[in-house]
Amino acid sequence: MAIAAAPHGGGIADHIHPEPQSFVRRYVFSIDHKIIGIQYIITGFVFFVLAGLLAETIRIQLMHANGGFVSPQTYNEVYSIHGSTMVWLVVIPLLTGGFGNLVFPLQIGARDVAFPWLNMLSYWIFPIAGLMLFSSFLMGAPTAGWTEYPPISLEGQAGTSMWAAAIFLVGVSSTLTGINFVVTIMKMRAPGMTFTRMPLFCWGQFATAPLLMIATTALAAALAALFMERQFGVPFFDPTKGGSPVLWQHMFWFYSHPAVYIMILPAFGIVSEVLPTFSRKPIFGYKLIAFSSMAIALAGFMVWAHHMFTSGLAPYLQLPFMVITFVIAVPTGIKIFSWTATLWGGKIHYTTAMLFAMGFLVLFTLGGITGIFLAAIPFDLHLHGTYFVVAHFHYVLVGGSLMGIFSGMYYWFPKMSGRLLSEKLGKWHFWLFFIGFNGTFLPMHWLGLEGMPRWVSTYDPQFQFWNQFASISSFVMTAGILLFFANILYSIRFGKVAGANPWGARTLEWQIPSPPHYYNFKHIPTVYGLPYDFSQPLPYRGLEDELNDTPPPVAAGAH
Amino acid sequence: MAVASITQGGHDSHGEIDQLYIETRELRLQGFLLFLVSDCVLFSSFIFAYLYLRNSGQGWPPAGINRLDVAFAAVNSVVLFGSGATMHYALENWKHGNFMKFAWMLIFTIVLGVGFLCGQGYEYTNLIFHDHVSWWGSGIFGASFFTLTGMHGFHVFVGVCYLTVLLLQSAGGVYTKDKYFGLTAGTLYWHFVDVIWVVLFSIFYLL
Amino acid sequence: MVEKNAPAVRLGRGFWIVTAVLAILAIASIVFWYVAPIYRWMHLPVAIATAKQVDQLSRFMLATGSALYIFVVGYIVYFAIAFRVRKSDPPDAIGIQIHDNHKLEFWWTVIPAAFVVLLSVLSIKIWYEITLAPSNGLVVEAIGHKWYYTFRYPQVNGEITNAMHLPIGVPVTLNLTSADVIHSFWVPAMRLKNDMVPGLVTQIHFTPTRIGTYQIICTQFCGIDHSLMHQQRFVIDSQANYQKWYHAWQVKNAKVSNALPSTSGASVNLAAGDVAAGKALFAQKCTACHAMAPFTTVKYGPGLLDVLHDPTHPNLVNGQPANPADAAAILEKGYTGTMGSMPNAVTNGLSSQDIANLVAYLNSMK
Amino acid sequence: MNLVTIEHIVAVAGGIVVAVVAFYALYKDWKTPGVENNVFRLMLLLLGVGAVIALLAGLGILGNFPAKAA
Repeated sequence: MAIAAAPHGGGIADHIHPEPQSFVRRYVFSIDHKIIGIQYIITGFVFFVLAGLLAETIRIQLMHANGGFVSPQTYNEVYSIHGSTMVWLVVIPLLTGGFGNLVFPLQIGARDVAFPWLNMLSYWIFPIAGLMLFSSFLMGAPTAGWTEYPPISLEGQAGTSMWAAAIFLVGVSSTLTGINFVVTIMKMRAPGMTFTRMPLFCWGQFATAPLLMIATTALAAALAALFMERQFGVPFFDPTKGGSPVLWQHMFWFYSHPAVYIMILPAFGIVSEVLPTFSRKPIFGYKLIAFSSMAIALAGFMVWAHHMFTSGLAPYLQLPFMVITFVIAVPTGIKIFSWTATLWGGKIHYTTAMLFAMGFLVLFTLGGITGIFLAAIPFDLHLHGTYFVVAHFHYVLVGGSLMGIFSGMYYWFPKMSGRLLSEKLGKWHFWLFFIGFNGTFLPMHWLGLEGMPRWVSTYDPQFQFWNQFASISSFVMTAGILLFFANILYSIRFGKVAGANPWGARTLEWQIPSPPHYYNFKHIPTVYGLPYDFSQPLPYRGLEDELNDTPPPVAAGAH
Repeated sequence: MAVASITQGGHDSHGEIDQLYIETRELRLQGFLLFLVSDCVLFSSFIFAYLYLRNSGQGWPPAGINRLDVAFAAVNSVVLFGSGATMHYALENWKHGNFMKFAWMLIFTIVLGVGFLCGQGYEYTNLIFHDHVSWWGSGIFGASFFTLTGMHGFHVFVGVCYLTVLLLQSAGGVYTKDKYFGLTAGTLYWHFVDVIWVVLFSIFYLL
Repeated sequence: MVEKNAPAVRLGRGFWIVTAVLAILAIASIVFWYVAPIYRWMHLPVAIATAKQVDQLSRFMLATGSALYIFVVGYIVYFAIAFRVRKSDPPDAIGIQIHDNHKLEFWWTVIPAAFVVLLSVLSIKIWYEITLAPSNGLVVEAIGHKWYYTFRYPQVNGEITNAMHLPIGVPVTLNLTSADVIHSFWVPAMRLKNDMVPGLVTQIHFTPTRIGTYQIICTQFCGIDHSLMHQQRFVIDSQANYQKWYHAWQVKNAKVSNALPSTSGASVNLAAGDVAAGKALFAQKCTACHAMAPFTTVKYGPGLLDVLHDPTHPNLVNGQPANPADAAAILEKGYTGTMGSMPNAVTNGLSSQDIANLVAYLNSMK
Repeated sequence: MNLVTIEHIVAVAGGIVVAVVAFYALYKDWKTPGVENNVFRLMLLLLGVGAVIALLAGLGILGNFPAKAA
């Protein structure tokens, strides 16, 4: 289905635009997917720092049963913005806009994404929306958590409307990115790069992009309705005017359940690249991993009401949602078993990227298992809205997505900057983060089982010990993250020069210089097989000139 | 005047079609279709919201609100559907090189689209000033009806502007007999707007 | 994709030893979850019949989940150690090049799928018993407010505002709704909750099986004092005690409802305030949020030492002058506004006499 | 002949014309290759269905509700 390079040339693959020379066109309003990816990553990590400060505020507040660090009002604002930021401004942009833009066009052998200008547009919407979200603090931020259930969000402070507008804009950015990625993967793969030869990171993006495109639009509808109701009094959700609060929950979760797969499928992809590279072994069960990503993405649209078992849903509607949710455990299990089997018989190199990928396996598996628990309606009726849920989703989102992001950062940083991140600092980062993370979130499981509800700024004194334990552990985790930023700042100046392929990896992006040229490939290569077979020569032809000084050919079709 | 230059625009267009155009067109076509898909999801979400609220056990239409006027809406729908048919023939004529006919069909389409908007404006005026139904003051009926039809009306408005731009562009010789992706996209968009109305007409007036 | 030159896969002795160790650990963890009295550690008694079944389901999932987790993590750790690259390896050493193993993949698809079917069956069974529990007995209404619950009983006017009483052994249908925003009604001892959605009545059915006093907790965010919405109790009495409570409340309610119309501070007889009683009450009811310290010592609310005698703060939070009558009005009605919120006397469980005592105490401090 | 009757007649007549044109275009377009033509076929089909619906509404077969009691 990919466009084969025409024998007489002149297609997109032979159409090399001249590199822009001004600083602004090159680094600010760039249409180069690599620069845009780096822009996403930098912006995402800036918001990550802000969200981390908010998270520490939460943990300091919960050091004591009576709270007292901030007022309950501020506390509610803090966790609402923390959740919204982490979901919409950190994890989703980093994984799709960031690593997606940076890596997958290189991996499929394209010169850029399908619509570079659209790509620039979707990036520039994102920081604006982020600033809008944080500006809601000035007018009274939303307090009802990242889910903003009406009617409480209808009577929330003025910033709640700003929140809705900001998330709507992020949604527009996501939708455009999704469209761009689908078209790029469908149409712009290098000759010979069939779907069954595509690296698994691309499969992760390919499964995610339709979710971005379809689910995010559904969220846009919900947010628009909320905004209209708050600003113009148009009744959708207010029960006193005939609306239904449960309607919001349907509309919101119809997006937000697929959104959790938006946040994890690209991380699956990252891990599927890192594990084989550092095990010096093909990924185990390539086809099943690729297929299970698609299965998860598809099934993700059919399970949203499992967030609503306590919301007064008709009983007969609950059962199918529970069973389909259980079914998702099967493809997810296949992935975890396949990754574990990939390690078997390997020659495992303990780079930091590999440590994070293995940490991902350990933590995500736990989050996945508690996810199955919560899918069982009787268990959910007990633990919905408690700290058990908080523990569960932090295990999948921090232990899963964020570990994947860190793994990807250590893995692809040389490709972005040409220099390696310090392995020594990286290992400190990993261990502090891993230990601190478990110390923070593992106790939340039994806090929830004992009866500690979510969204509280004070709690019963019997929960104080484990809360203090969690808070102190969170400082350890934060120390790890600080080391990570120190590492980046240090290595970008003084890091070891990486060369084209410091990891001995076999996917296409490692066969070209780091950082790659503006046009990515001097000649678009032809692909002959899967990239993961370490005993075979590289399955690419046409890459001979990539690492020497040959200038790129003048574009045949350039006007 | 415009028509004359369209007729000329078609002449020197043969043999210019190249690999770059074929590939770019394929990308744009797919991107545009995916955009329509996500737009469709936007409508679907609001339609879901409408059907959900409608079936939340309060009876329909809610107390104090009359049934919508089916006969007038049927005429208005026929106007919009008719514009879909003329748009189809506009593109067909362009493909076969009948640029005059193309221009007339496109003009018909725009006129019918404006007619639909006028009809909708008339209907809104009636509802607001005669029946005293408003967007925010009439409960879930006003909310869902005005939001969905308003959103559709906005799409029609954008479509009319889009088609007008296409008319001017084709008059200015932007498209040739073989390279006319903008016209294809415009036709797709206009059909999409029509088809959404089939659904909205059915669920608001006939259900 | 098994190729002809694919290397033969031999699992060494180490693999089987590790498997055996993991199997033992997994069995031990299963035994642990079935022996361990987990909810007794957590002070969560079993108050209704289905709670026990939910616990059994939790046990089953915890046991199988941890067995699975032990295997996955055990193998990851073992592979990580056994297959690490060694100093003696050449720099370009590669692992065993296997792409897949259809038999293995078949089994690790089928076994989880079978497990999913089993888990569905178990969950559906228990779900049926929770949803279709007998509902032919007492019907009680629980209504969520910011930030307390009220309860209505059949053939009684008025609402109960402190604790909810139910008789043991009688099927109960609980109608849940809300007066303002979404709240949730969770009794951990019942392992059961449901949201209280405004404009919607949801039902839960259960039969109390154990006498005791349990906590009711709100688990949906409902505003600034959501954190405090767990003060009320869910009391299961013997049938005789329940009848006694029910009739006493019926009688009391009749009296109260006649005396109730005066809801302004004027009904409080401030002259009858007792400073010592107020001091004791302050320690019990107010110190969660207020310190007996100068104004600037903020816990939630400001410090209340010289609240009625502070020249820099001549007005109370609601803008009224700081005199005893207005302080009593705030205590009675509560306050919600830009400065935060304070629950009213009903939520705080204060009688008029209590308010008089508290005001007397506050007035005595300067 | 009041306004409502005219509306009914216009809806019926217009519905017939548009439905015939849409289905005829669909018939003519049945075998044109290309992605966009698949979409056009679907759209023309729905357009024809829509015209038929409008026609039936004009005939009073669909959407003919008894006047609601005040």
